[in-house]
Amino acid sequence: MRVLYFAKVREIIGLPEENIDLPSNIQTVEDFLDYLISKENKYDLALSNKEAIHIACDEDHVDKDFVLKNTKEIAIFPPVTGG
Amino acid sequence: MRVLYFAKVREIIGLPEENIDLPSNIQTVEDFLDYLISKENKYDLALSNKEAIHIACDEDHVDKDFVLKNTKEIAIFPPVTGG
Amino acid sequence: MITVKIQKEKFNPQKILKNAEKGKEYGALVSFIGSVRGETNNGKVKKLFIEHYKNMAEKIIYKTALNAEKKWNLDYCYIIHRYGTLKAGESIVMVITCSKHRKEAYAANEYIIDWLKINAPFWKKEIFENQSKWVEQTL
Amino acid sequence: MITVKIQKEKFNPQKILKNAEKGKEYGALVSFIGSVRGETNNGKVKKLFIEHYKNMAEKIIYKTALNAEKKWNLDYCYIIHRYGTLKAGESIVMVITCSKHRKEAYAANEYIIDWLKINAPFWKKEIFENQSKWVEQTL
Repeated sequence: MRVLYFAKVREIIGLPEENIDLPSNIQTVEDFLDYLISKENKYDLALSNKEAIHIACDEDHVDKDFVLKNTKEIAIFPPVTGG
Repeated sequence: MRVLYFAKVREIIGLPEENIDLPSNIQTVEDFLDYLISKENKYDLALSNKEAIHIACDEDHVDKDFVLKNTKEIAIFPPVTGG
Repeated sequence: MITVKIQKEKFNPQKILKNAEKGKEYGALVSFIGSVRGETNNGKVKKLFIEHYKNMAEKIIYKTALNAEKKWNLDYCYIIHRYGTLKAGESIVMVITCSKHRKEAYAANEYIIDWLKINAPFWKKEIFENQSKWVEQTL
Repeated sequence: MITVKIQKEKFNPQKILKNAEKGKEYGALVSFIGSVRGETNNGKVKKLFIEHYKNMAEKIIYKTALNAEKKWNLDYCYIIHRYGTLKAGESIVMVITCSKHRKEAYAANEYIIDWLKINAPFWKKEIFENQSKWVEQTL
């Protein structure tokens, strides 16, 4: 799965995107975030405040209970501040 | 007193302005309108539907019970349609 | 800063916008342009004639701008309104409001137009091919 | 007619306004321009950096315009948003909405900006003399 990071999340994790193979026990966005957080300190730093993390799957905003079954691209970012 | 007419009122009365000496028994705008209406047919035609007639005295919108005591200029017109 | 103009001549919305933007650091700029529609309920409009009560119109529009400036803390307010004979597509009125935040600029802009439509002494007459008709107030 | 542009380059609000007015007979045109403020709560802004998620931003803005067009019966809708590094005073976003009557043009314009601020994937970072700071969402 292609994983994109933006803004502060990108800065803390230190890269704009990476490919991550989804472990078989991961179903939802929430599972995936927990997986990342447990993987390495930088993910913990960037993502542990889940209230402040928004998710888009294949370019649509989704909730944390969204099931990642056919997702090709997941984007992880802070609340948007455009306009 | 200088009397100004605008739009449809001006067209029916047939002139943009005139000077009219205020008879001493006239106090309010309402009195003045009634005086004009009784004066000549063209005023009756232009002003008898009082709901559709608005008044400004010395460039301020006023109600029909406004007292004309120091008024120098009275304007009589239909509801405005600018903007 | 408030500017009010009432004129017979055409105005150039691009130039007016450019001037509003000069040295701007206000964050939000809202502009409204009202134009002569080519078609109304009464048919195809050839021309629009706008009559006005000059001194009172200036006074009312300026007062409206002043109220809006105070209420919404505007940094800039520009109002221009034409009178005379206009063709379809020509601009009748333009209102620009600028402020730090967008909510204020929108609210002030709409307030000015709403207020102007109810109070400013202008009257429109639509001129069709074979007739003409004073526009009725719709609020 | 809907146009959506997301670009790094500066845009010219006067030109965009002029194009919107071409052949116009819509009655009401509302435009909004959001610019980089020179001063915020955190001090004097030197530059503003805007990051974005390209494909998703285009998709969301277009969908927002489409919703607005349908809901308020717009005749014309133009949205442009910049990304990259901007200086104080430069325009970030411009939205033009046109319709027969003013209420629709105002409502649609404000809806688009409100929706864009909540949903379009752009992130602003203010760059000051000695520090920089990601802007926090304020709704």
